[in-house]
Amino acid sequence: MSKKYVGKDVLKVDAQDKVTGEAQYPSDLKFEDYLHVKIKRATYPHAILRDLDVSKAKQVEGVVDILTEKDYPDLNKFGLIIKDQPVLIKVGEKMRFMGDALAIIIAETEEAALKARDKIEVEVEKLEVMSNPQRALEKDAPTIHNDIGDLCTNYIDPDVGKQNILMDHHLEKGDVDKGFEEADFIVENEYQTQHIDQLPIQNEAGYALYDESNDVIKIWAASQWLHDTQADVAQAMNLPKEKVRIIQTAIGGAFGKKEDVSVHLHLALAARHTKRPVKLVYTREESMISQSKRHPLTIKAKTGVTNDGYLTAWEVKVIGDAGAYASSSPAVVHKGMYHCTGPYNVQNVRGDSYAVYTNNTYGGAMRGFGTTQMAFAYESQIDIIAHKLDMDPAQFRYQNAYDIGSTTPNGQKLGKSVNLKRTIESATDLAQWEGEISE
Amino acid sequence: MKKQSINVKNKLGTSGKDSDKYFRPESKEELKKILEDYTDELTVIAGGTDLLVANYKNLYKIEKWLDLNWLDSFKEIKIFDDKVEIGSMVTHERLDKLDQIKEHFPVIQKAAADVGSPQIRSRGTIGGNIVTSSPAGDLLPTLLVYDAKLKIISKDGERIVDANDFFTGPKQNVLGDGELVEKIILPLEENKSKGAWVKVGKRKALVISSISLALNLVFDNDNKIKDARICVGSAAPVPLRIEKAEQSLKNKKIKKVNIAEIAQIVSDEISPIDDIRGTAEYRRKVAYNITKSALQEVINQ
Amino acid sequence: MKISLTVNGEKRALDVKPETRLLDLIRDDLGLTGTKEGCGKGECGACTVIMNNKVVASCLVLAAQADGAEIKTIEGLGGKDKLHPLQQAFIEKGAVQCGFCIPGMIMSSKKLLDENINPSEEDIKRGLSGNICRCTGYVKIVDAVKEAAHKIKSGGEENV
Amino acid sequence: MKKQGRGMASIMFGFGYGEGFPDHSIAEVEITKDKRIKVRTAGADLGQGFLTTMTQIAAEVLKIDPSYIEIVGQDTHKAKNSGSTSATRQTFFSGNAVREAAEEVMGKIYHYGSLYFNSNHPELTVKDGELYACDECEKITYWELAEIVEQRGKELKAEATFFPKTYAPDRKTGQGEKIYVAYTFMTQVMDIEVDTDTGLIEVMNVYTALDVGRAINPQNVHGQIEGGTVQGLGMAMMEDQVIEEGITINADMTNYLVPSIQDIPNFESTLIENNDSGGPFGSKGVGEPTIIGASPALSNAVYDAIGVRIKSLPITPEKILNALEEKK
Repeated sequence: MSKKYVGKDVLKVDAQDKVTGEAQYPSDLKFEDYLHVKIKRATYPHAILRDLDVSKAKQVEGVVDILTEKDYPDLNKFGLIIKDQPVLIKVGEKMRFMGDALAIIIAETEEAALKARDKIEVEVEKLEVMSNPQRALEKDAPTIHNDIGDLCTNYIDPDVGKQNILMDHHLEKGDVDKGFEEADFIVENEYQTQHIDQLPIQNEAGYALYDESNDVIKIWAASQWLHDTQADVAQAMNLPKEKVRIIQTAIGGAFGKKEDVSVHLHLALAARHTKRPVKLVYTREESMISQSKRHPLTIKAKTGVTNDGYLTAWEVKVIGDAGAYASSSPAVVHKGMYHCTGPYNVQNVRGDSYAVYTNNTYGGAMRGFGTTQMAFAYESQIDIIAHKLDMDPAQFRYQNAYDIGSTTPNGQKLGKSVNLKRTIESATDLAQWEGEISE
Repeated sequence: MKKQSINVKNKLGTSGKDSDKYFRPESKEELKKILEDYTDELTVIAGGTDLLVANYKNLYKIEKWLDLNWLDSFKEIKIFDDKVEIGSMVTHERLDKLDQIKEHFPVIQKAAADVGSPQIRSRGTIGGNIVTSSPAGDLLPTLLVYDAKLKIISKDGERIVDANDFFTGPKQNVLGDGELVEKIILPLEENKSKGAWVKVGKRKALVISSISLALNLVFDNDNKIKDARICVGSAAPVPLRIEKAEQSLKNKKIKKVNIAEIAQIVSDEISPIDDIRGTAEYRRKVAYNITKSALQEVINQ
Repeated sequence: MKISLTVNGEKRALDVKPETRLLDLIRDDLGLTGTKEGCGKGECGACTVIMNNKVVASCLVLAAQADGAEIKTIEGLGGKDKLHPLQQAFIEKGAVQCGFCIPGMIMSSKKLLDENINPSEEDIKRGLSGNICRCTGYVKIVDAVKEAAHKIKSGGEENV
Repeated sequence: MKKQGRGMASIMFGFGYGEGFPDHSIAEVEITKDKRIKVRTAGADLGQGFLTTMTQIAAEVLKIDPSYIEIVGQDTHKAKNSGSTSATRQTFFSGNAVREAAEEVMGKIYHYGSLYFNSNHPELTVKDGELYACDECEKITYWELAEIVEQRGKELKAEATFFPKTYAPDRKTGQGEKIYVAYTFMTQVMDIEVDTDTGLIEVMNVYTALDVGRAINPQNVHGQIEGGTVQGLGMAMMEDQVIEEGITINADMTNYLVPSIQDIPNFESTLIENNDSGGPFGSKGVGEPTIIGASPALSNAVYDAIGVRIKSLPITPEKILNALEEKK
């Protein structure tokens, strides 16, 4: 049935504002008499904060105030899934990555805020920096979070230490051992992916304003999920949700990066503290260091195949570098694992996945959420196998491809909308692929 | 209809006349006066495409600015019988687009076209590229293969320095306090010359080179190589002339040159480091390969 | 210190600090926030404006250096009432996603078409090589510039 | 030397939060006297076209030109939770919520319209924001009807929640009945050229077939394919935030490289539209899937071109040259 507006190239409703420069992104807003906010961040990736002296910094002309944990000792930690990230690091406690906030500088001018930031004195007791999750998994590795409850299940690999495992998930479908026995050959490889920045062209930025008349903090800043950011900010500040109001601006790209709280909390504190409008704009460097990354995943994949080109078993072990805080890690790493076979029929699947704390910038959401990394592994495996079989890679994919009735590694039976085979047919047609494809 | 570009000396402008932190001399005399008064305190800005990057969020710390953009004499390109003088404030865009540069110094033109982006080429200057003295500065190897000399001025006078002697280390050079590069002097060869430029970077635009190579061969009337200059960028603390390779090219007919041998010399002579743009090992391999392709390009010209 | 310049056809006299960037002058002093800052280091092109008929990264130009200059920003190109053919083409071709790079992208395109109203695909790519877009994969941006060139040539629309 | 190669990748992506997480979206649609149709949603438009998609869905259901639709409520205090713009979920989740709310409003238009015309629903026709009792006879606009409804102390307004159920997988086995609401599939073929002197890769052509269920806005879907793929090529070839001992050594756009306009391939794409998902008008989400195929397709093309298999990303020129040397 033909539709009038659906299926049509209706022009983007917000495009005109964007091509004329009228669209207001967070840093484009203008408030009278606003204050500039800058954040003093960690000076070492893993260290105990021994002393934090802001007295000289406060003397800088134009500085309104500098807030530290001492001023707000009752703040709760924040985070998308697990609340493990401190709003401000307390003296005597640890900084866990270079993005940790130590102090909020509030000043009349940006220059004053920058000058003051340079004058904050920090003393630390350095700890071993764990930049590699393999090291963090060793049994003698220091623990990055002492106060996080044990989120692991009981199915941990006996060879690894447990102290830095943020979360583990597993897959067990069919009889994997039998599947490998039935295979004519097995292909086993290890794949590694990297830290990636989502790199939206607009860096994190925002304004906040405290409305004394109704005790509401208003925040204008981009968020991929207004109500979740609101809830996270409110719980961190021990406020009812209604007291935190977040107003969306135009968003200059996100790709997962604007799921986590960024400027919001520090702005909220500064606005309520000063009762004046406050503005915080991250630099590109600050954005890259302090906000989430695509997780590097280490993926060991083992695939059993018959000589006529069918998959009998698939096993993966996935280690994800979660960095210093959980963010979306508990979901990202295992979502990657859940997609470990790609869109191909495999009756027997086993998987183990671990999200591991390190002192790197934390991993979070980015387009594909773990499955992007996993696809590099499974589609490499598939290609390697097709070459070993001396079979057309398109045909090999096609004959193993999901269809209605296939079951995923999670045992989800696909009842409808499984059009993979048509995509193989169409893409190879477009490319004028050599070789015929058949069932 | 296109608008005519506005002369930078438009009388509308008044800046620098009322500040003791920012100076913009409009003549060499004014410049000299400023240099006499403030030698050690000045931060010199040309195109700004390096300075403003290096001082991002720290610009307020700069005590006194000396802006060369109003010195029209620094923007001149003068062609003599035996040389071309390029003012240090000539932008990459002009080097890219000027026919005279393309005709006499095609390697410079190609390198200028490869600098950054239109936005960088429109502001960044040849003098700025030289004074920043990055081993990755795109123009530097090309200046060295044309045997460029630099005219350096200061309140005390002037001196001429061989471009090959100018660079002393990464972002280091022979300039003293209060010294400026006024112009670049490029000798004009009577003989026929052929050149090549290779820039290797991890993407096609807006990229700092992983390694670059400039080549210029001058031929005598017998079509023998009279003079050879090879210079590699991003492969040593300074843009590096490979004199051993140059010597072994000299007095040969190009077709007789053992390309692989020259390439091996280049690869051996450089002293690259590992950094974000490439490993030392990679640079040595690529130096070998691009030397071969550059020589081949010249042979095919 | 005092400077004066022409922005989008209007003469402006301002008091700036030596270290004020042209970008800050445009955004903060003149309130023309269509020009964006994406990196502050000339690597993204979001702050591109036309200065004396050249494209510049306004984050790498001092306000003082723009003394006496003629500046054109996205606001000077066209507005709701009358869109510039480039603006129209960017909308029609679906070249706008998050939009943060678009003002800079359009200013570079404008300069490109000023110089060459028959750009090849390679010319377009070279002309826009200083502008990073993270959303669109650039394909529709190239289409939009082609379309704008076509509009200007065939429709008698002005590229001013 | 330049060597050509061709690679392929097929991918799938289970969208929505899934896994039993309470994933839902609330939307409200209201016809107002001032000739506007307000769609209230807190969903974020990151550039992909969420606001446009919601506009098209509301316009389609309410049979009115999209220019009358206004998306409002981008504010925690003005709209209820629409869930995140992530997990490739907004077209499916908020799209369904907007569709349902619009259908509710359409129900009210028929209800109050039938009272007004003193007729029954089957006799009514709706077209372009007007309600007819029969051809060529009396009609009433939505706005007039809104006024009449208001006089009755009611509103032409409805809220709907789309809240499909998924189930949490067992943590030990990962097994569960329905983990994700639906899956999107895509196949890409990629042609590349490897320069064996420098190890640099140029991507020449990308052929894509994307299973979209139904494209609400084909141009925007193509925009996702192109944007996602180029972002994926960045991951495949150049992007790498290098963190050494906890310190990022390339925290800027000078040394963290993403593709420029000069690095992009030619695209040819087909949308597979079976209209068979549970999304509005049979659509499904495409935002994330479009990035997933690029790195394996490129890696497979590299193997095809030069016979070396790179198992770590990004596939840098160094890795290419090293692998070529090892192969010798």
